[in-house]
Parts: sequence; structure tokens; C-alpha cells
Amino acid sequence: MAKIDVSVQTDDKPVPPPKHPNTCPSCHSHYRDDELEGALWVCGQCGHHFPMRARSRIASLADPGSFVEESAGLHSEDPLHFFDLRPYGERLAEAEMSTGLADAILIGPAAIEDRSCELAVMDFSFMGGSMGSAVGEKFSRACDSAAERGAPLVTVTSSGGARMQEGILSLMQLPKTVCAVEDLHDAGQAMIVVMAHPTTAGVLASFASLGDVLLAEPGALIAFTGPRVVEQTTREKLPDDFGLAAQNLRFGHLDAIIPRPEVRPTVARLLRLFDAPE
Amino acid sequence: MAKIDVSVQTDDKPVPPPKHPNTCPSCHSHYRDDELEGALWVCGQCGHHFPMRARSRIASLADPGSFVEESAGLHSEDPLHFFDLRPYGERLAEAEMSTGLADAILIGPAAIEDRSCELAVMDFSFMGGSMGSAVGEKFSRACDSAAERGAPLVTVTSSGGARMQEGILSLMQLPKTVCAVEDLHDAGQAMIVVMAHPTTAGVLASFASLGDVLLAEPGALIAFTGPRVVEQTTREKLPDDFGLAAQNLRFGHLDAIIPRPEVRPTVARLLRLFDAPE
Amino acid sequence: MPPSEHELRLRERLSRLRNMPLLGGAKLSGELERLQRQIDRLGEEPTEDEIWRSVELARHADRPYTLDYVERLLDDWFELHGDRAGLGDDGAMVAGLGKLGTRTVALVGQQKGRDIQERTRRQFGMPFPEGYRKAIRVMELAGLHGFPVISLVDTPGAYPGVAAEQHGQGGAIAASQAAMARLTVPTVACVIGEGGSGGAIAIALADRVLMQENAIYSVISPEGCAAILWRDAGEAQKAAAAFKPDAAHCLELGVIDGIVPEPGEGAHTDYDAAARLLGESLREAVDGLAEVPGDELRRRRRAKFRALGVFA
Amino acid sequence: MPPSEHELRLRERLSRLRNMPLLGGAKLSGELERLQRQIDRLGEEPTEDEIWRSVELARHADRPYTLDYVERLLDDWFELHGDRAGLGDDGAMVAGLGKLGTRTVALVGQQKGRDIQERTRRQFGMPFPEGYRKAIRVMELAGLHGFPVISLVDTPGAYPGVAAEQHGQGGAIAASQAAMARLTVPTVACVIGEGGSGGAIAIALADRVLMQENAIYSVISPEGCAAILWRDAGEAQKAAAAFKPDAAHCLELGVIDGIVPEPGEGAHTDYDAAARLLGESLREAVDGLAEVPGDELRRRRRAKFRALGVFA
Ligand SMILES: [Zn+2]
Ligand SMILES: [Zn+2]
Repeated sequence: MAKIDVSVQTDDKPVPPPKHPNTCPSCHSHYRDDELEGALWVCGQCGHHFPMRARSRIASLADPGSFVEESAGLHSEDPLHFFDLRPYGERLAEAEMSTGLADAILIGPAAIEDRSCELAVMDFSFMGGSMGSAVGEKFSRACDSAAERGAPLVTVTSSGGARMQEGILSLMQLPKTVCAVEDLHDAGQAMIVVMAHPTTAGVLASFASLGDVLLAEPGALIAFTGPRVVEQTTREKLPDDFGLAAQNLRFGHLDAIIPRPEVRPTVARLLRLFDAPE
Repeated sequence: MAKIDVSVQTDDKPVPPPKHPNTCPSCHSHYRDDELEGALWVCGQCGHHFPMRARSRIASLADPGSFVEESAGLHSEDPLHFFDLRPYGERLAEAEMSTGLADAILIGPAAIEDRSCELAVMDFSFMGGSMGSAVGEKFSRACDSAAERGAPLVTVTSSGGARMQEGILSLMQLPKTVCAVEDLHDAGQAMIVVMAHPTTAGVLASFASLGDVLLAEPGALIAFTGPRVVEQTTREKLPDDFGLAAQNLRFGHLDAIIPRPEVRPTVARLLRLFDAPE
Repeated sequence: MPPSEHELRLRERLSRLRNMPLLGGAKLSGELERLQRQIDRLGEEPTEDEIWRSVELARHADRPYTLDYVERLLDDWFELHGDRAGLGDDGAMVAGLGKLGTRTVALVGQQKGRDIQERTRRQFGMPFPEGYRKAIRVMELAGLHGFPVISLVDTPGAYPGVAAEQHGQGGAIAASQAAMARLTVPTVACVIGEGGSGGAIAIALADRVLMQENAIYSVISPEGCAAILWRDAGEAQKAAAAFKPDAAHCLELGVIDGIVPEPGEGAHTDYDAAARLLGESLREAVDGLAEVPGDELRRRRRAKFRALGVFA
Repeated sequence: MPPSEHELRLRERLSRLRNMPLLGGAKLSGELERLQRQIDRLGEEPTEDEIWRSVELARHADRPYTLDYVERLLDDWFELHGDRAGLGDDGAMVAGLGKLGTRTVALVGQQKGRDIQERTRRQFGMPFPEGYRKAIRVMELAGLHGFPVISLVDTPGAYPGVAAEQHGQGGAIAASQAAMARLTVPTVACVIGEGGSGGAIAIALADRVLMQENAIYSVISPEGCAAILWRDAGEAQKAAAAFKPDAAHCLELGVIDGIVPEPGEGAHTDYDAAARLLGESLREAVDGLAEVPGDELRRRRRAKFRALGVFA
């Protein structure tokens, strides 16, 4: 028991997608990509929230054309020359190919209902949204950019855990991003966090929990240790809603659960509140 | 239910004393005053802690002759001309007569194992240690005296609740003493709290809970709302150790439970720690 | 419209009674005669019946509660939830952000329930420690961002239960007061119903403390006091007359800084008017503090509370 | 006695590898050859076997734990208990005050158990959120009084259970790091055994981060990593060799500032010597920070951690 590490959530990656990737896992309705894109990737039948790619997310949040990507090309190196069944470099290249992203987060200034802010949006499709050097650095730059422009930071999190292939450096992204948030706060700026499914492990144990306001999407898994590891490690019987947004709200860890269509107006309202002249 | 006030603990006054006041309530051993005084009012048979008067307490804590009483004559007035079955003024006079104290607390500079500190010691015998204007003012002056002399404050609490006869002004002693402790902390000085039986209601809900270190004597009742009021109000079944020091320690509200003979050396150790050059 | 001669004199007399912020309520037409009555009351000693009437009105089942004022006074209201410590979200304590005029403020306050389900969910307005920890969290958030803090007090007291004690009721009430004593932003508290003892003062250590005309503020309920001192809860009316929880007496004793008028026969008769009167007083109080440097605010706040008490 | 020529050269070489505080341990006679070996190891690449040996030693059942060092290094030790929030006192996290030489310091650290009862009571050194909240409380107490903070890291990770999640494990670990990022007193952390992931970094955001020679510091256990990447926990040794949790590699990656030598064949062979070596390194680290102004300490601390990572 004492030997099992609890911080890695990779086994909480969503189960392999069904044949038709746009089949709703809860009500089994089928959709075309454009249908789901138009519906913010929310099932029209049952309200299930499908995973949302970072660029779609930004399009759904920011005023049209207001987002300007920063540090687009920044990517992780391979300091450990990590090689498991395949080299880390190969996995990175593959992820870049399949996602069109340099790593698991996009950052940059944007406007939401005409209020300027900085965005930092994670993408689970890139190696499970795991946090390595690139994610940590880009999130930290987003904090600085927000502080410099005197605008709040809005971050959307989705992460399955640590970027194991970067070893201890991936753990160091926790204190790194925590320090970046503290610098942001010392600059008098707010951070609004929107936790999408799943927000776990190192991301939850660092910047995601330090927002001035903590929002989550319905059904999002929000846990430091995911259900499977808890079961395997402690043999405990898990409550049905273990680690889900609803449970986190009930236990006092969230300010509100916001359905995806309400996220933009809610964030806009919070920006009006935090922008207000003192 | 919603009507019953929860802040007054007067019904937690110890049960009327047995014929022989020095009979141990738990093992029924009999003692002479001088025996108990010599034993710090702890039962030699079973370790029961008898109530200890403020002057005996100071004698047991401070280096001989080191305590110099401050604001000795300060006493409460009767702004409401409060009259229940008897006038407040009469009750005050009676308490002064029977205790030889001007009110329920003694303050002044002292030394403990050669470390200087300020003492603020409550006496339950004076109207159940209830906190009125005099207690609040003297405690606050003790904070200032400690801050001025650059010495920690050591306070021993014992209080059954509010001084109802002073009405809202007795409630105002909570924020008053809280502000005094904050001023003490801003001056860089520590406060060590020793909770004696009973530490309840307003005293627990103000300065007693704000110590840098919170100690309690074995068996002390430490509760905002006492067992009887909880039972009457909520009809809940109470755990056997409801509100006792042991329960408070278990739930994370105390740093340690210290038997009376260990209080002086323990406080001395803490004074050495807080005095140390930074 | 600018205040009239007569009004100015009235308000001046009222404020002289204890230099309290002039009452915004008085600006509203139709409120002058109430203000006059209030002044007359302050002049003479309220009768036992008048005091008891305040007790009854303060507890009136139809009296507006915190959220009734929130929806009428604050724009862009966003309620914040949770203690962040795993004990949950306390229904008896409301906390959030909103705009009072152009200013973002944090608001905390106890909330009673209207129907039995809500009363149960909100514990009749009696917070658990986690409720006070939520309030602390939001007040400190306000401090970080320079938002003034407004607290609306309406509780019979902190919840008197086994779990509440185990969660640390006394420590939470002390910590909440300490947090308010540290704030460097303007803080305004108003007792809008029952200001019940420790459960009330936990969120009332403010730069300006106001009371609505028919609110009560006391160290114990009349019933509790009667039960202990008269050995008979039935003597509640006598007890209330003895410890004087009404606004006029609290003002005389220097415990509060001002009285907020209520419409008609009490706030419950006209929520909108009551909210207007409260809103004007809150805005005036915040405006009066907005220019004071934070550390000076804190210094004065502590000095004010440290001066309370009557001794010789 | 003053350090010898040879010793000075060795220590200088060692410190050049990454400007780390010179190792107090090296001052002790009989430690020079170990230091020499350490330097040689730092020169070349540790073998898979050497890395695995660190893993085994870091987890050795007889390895000294936090309280073994406390009793040997601190005078007037007084342990503080409780989260002050009603979730209790976590046995896996120790916190208290003591004197390191003439200086009062606050010490926090995970504590494993020796026998099965103690292991159970201390959850095998895996803290609950209330444990981290106790540590936060004591670190902030130290900040208020200007006491340096020392943290001893020895945990497989934060406790992975249902209640721990419900109490807010992720938030507590984040809050503990944030509290350390705000401190304006000197902070020194040393990994004395297992530096397991989030449960470890929660108390390791320090001005100086040290590792004992045979400690490990990693984002995941070898077994966990093997199970995920090799689909076979049996490949733990291979995994460890791949992600390199040993002190030498952590030093090379700039994750730690110095390595604390261990006596004989490891700390478990001589508690007193291990404590002397650790104590000297801790004192040197604290002394080196004592004169730096608090806000400068905080600025440098944040800058140091914000520089960690390898990207292009
Ligand atoms: Zn569906
Ligand atoms: Zn006995």
C-alpha cells in the first residue's frame, strides 16, 4: 500500500472511445462533428458534456477574433532521454501530429463580452493533458501576461496527471505554477478557474485549486487520486459520485457547477466584478 | 429551537458543591484545603483537577514574588441599571466580598523560570468567570502591557459565559479582546493559552481560541455551547466526552492536554521558544 | 432633490446623538415623519412594550432576509460556496460578490428560511463553523482585491449542536472576528433582524455597525435570559426590558453607529422600500470609508471596539 | 578544527557541480572518503543498480524517520497538534517548534511508523488534507514570529482514500505550497527518505531543498510508473532507471540545492551520525539565509521554482 504512488492519474484516461466517437456515453445518441461543435459538445438529449478541444473551447469563450495565441511553439524537451516502450520524443511528435498542438495548453490574451482577460486553456487530447515543462511554463507566462496587462486570468483545466516522461521535472511544475499564481495575486489580479473533465492529480494539487473563484462543468471528475487507484490501494467501496463535481461542491471545494452554455456569461459576469473600479 | 440563544453557558456552572467542598467528585477522597493547595488542587488518588483560584494559580505558575498585579481595582459599572431578581450592583458587591477580587480576572507582569511574561488569569469563583466590561478591559490591558514590554502573554481561562447583566456590552467584549490580541500579534508577541475547566461561550469564541499555542487541563469542558443547552435545543444524544478537552484534542482544536503539575514547565519551555533570538 | 431645511435639522439632531453617519433613509420622501418618531424615541426611554415590539418585529416570519436585500441591492450577484476544508457548504451563511452601484463588494450574511424545507436546510439561520469559515474566505478574498465588505446579521445564534461543537464553533467565531480585525478594506455591518450573540458578532466587527430600526442585538435571547435569571422563560418580556436589545439603546451605548429606518409598520410591510433605505445607508457608509487608507481603517476599527465597555 | 586543504578542494568541486551550500557533513572526520565517493558518482552516470539501491535504502524499514532526527537535532521540542478545523490531528504529519542551536525553528515533516500499530495510526506516512492544514498553520505561525521553517520530507505520497479526497486532498496540497510561496522567513526542506510526488512537494517549496544521499524524489513510484508505461509493475527497476529519482540526478537537474551525506552504508546504520550530518547541513542552510530580507527571500524562492523545467 505504502508503495503505490497516488499522484498519477493516467489510468483515469477516458475508456477507449466507442467506434463512433460522437456517441453519447450516457444516452447513446449519435452526432456529427458539426452538430456537436454547434452545441458546444453537449448532448442535446441528456446534457452529457463531451470533451472539448482547446481551440473549440476558446472559440466558445472569447469574443470572435479577440484571442491572440502566445508562446505557440513552446514545447517540452526530453532532459531524461526517457525511453519506456517507446522514446518520449516519439510520443511528443505523435501527439503534435494528432492534435496540431505543441503541448497540452494554449495561452493568450482575449476578450469576453468586451472585458479583457488572459486565457490559459488545457487540451486533454495532448497526452491526457499531462503537465510537463511546457504546460508549466506556458501557464506561468499566462500569469505574467495577465499581471502585466492588469487583466484577470481565466483558465480551463483538463488533466489526467503527471508527464511521467519528464520525471521529477514534471513534479516541479506544481510549485512553479503555484509561484506564478502567487505573483499574479501579488499583482492584484484575479484567477477564475473552470474545471473541465477530468481535473486531477498535479493540476488539481497546484494552480487549479488556487483560483479566486472555482467553477466546474457538470460531471467533471475532480480528484487528486482517481477512483481506480483509490480502489486498488485502499480497497474502499467508493460512493457513486466519488470525485465528481457534484460531490466536490457538496464538500465545499467548489463555488459553483456551471453547464457549458452558461460558462461564457458566468465568466463575463465575474470579469465585470473583478474589473470594477475599487 | 431558533429562539434559544446558544451563547450563554451559565447552566454549566458546576453542580452545587458537596457538603465537604474538598471531596473529590470522581473518587470521593476527602482533603483539607492545605493538602489540596500543596497538591495544586489535584486529587492524589485519581488525578481529578479541582477548580483553582486565580491567586493559587498564579502562585503555581510564576516565580515566587515575580507577579505584580495591574489594574487591581478595576471593576464593572452597571450601565443598564440591571435588575432581575436582584440588582446587578448587589451581585457584584457580593462577588467581591466572597472572592476578594474586583472581577473575574487578574493581570500583571511575572516571570516563569526566569522568563518574563504577562499573566492574565481568570477566576471562575467570581460570577462564574463571566466576561463583562472589567474582564474585557483588563485582558486587553494585559495584551498592551505584554506588547510594550516585549514579552509573551500567558492566559489561563475559566469562564461559564456572558455577563448577562451588562447586556450587549458583555457581547462587545468578544470583538474588544479579539482586537487586543491582534494588536499583540502585530507587535510580534505570542499568546499562550491554558484552558482550565470550564472554558466556554464568549471567552472560547474570542481571545481563548486565538493563542499561538492552545493548551488545556485534563477534563476541562471546552465548548461554545454547553452539553445541557445542546441537549435541550437539539435533542441530540451527546457523546460521553462531549466538549471535554480530550474530544477537542481529537478533533484538532488543541495542541496538547497538560496535567496541572506540568503546566509551569511546559509554559516555561514555550517561553524559551518564543523568546529566542530570531 | 436636495434635502430640505427641516430635514437637515432633523438629521443633524439625529447624528448628534452619537456621531453616526447621516441616515440615507432620511433622504427618501415619506420617511421624514418616521425619522421624527425615531428621534423622539431616542429622546425618551423606550417602554417595555416598545422594546418587546422590536423583539417581535425582528423575528417576524415575513421580515426580509439577507437574500431579499441582495436581490434588490446588488447587481451581478454571484454567490460563492464552500469552506474549502471538506465540511461542506453551510446554508445558514450566504457569501458572494456583487455590485453596490459601481462598486464591487463582498457580502456575507446569515440566511433564515421561509418554508420548513428551507428553514431546515439553512438551520433557521444558525451557522455551523464551516459557515463562518466560508465567510472568512470571502472576506479575505475581498481584502486581497480591495473590495469593501458588507455583512448582514440575522441569526438567533450560532448552531448549538454536537457536530457544530466538534467542528469548532468557538474557534470559528473567534477566527472570523480576527479576520475582520485584520482587513484593510472598508467594512460595514447591519443587523437586519436578530443579532444573536456570538453567532452575530462573528461577522459584525466592522468599521460601521448599523441596525435597522426594529432589529435587536443582544448577548442572549430574552427567553434564555429569563430562564436563567428569572428561572422562568415566560418572563422574556421582562428580561428584554432589562437588557435592552433594541436599536435605540444599542446606539446610546455606542455599540452601533447608526439606525436604518424601516418603512411603514416595519420592513416586512414593504421589501422594496426597506431595501432602498438599507441600500442608501450602506452606500453612504461605504462612501464615507472609501478614501481612508487601509491601515488607518484597521487602526480606527480596533480602537473603536477596544473602547467598548463601562468600568471604573 | 578548520577544514583541510584537500577537504576544501573536494567541497569546492562538489559545490561547483551546482552552486549548492557546502555540505556540513563534510566537516566531520571520517566523512571525507564518502564525500569523495559521492563526488565520483556525481561525475559519472549512476548505474541502474546504484539507482535501485537508493530506492531500496530510501524505503529501508530501519531508516531514521522525522522524529528520530527531531529528538537528536532540536532542543525544547514541542509538538503542535490539530488542523483547528474539526477534521482532527493527522498522524502522518508532524509539526512543532524547537531550537536548532540557539535558533527557534518550526519543523514539519511526514512520519512513518515503526510497528504495525504506529504505521496504521500514521497511515504509512501518507498525510490527509488535515495534515497539510496543520503544517500550513504551523508554517504561518513561524512566519508571524520570524522562525525559520524546516521540513523533512518522507512520504510515499498523500493518502489515496475516499475521505482524504472528500476532505480536499488536491486543494490542501496546493494551499500548502502557496503558503510556503508567501513566507518571508528562511525555509529549508530535506528529503530524508521517499519524496513521493504531490504529497512531498506540498512541504518542499523551500529556499533550500536538500536530499540525503540515499533518498529518492519522484513524481511517481517506480512501481506505479512501470505499471503504467511498461504495463508491468515488475519492471519497477527499469522504470526507476528511466526517470532517475536519485539525489545525484535531482542535483544535476537543478531540482535540489545540495546532497546531505549519510554515514556508513546508509542512514539506518548510524542514526546519531546521520543526524549530525543532517543537522550541520540544515544549520548551514539556515545560517546562509538568515541575513536575507524576507521579501527578497520570497522573491528568490519563487524565481528559483519558476525557472524549473526544460523546454524550447
Ligand atoms: Zn446523451
Ligand atoms: Zn479523586
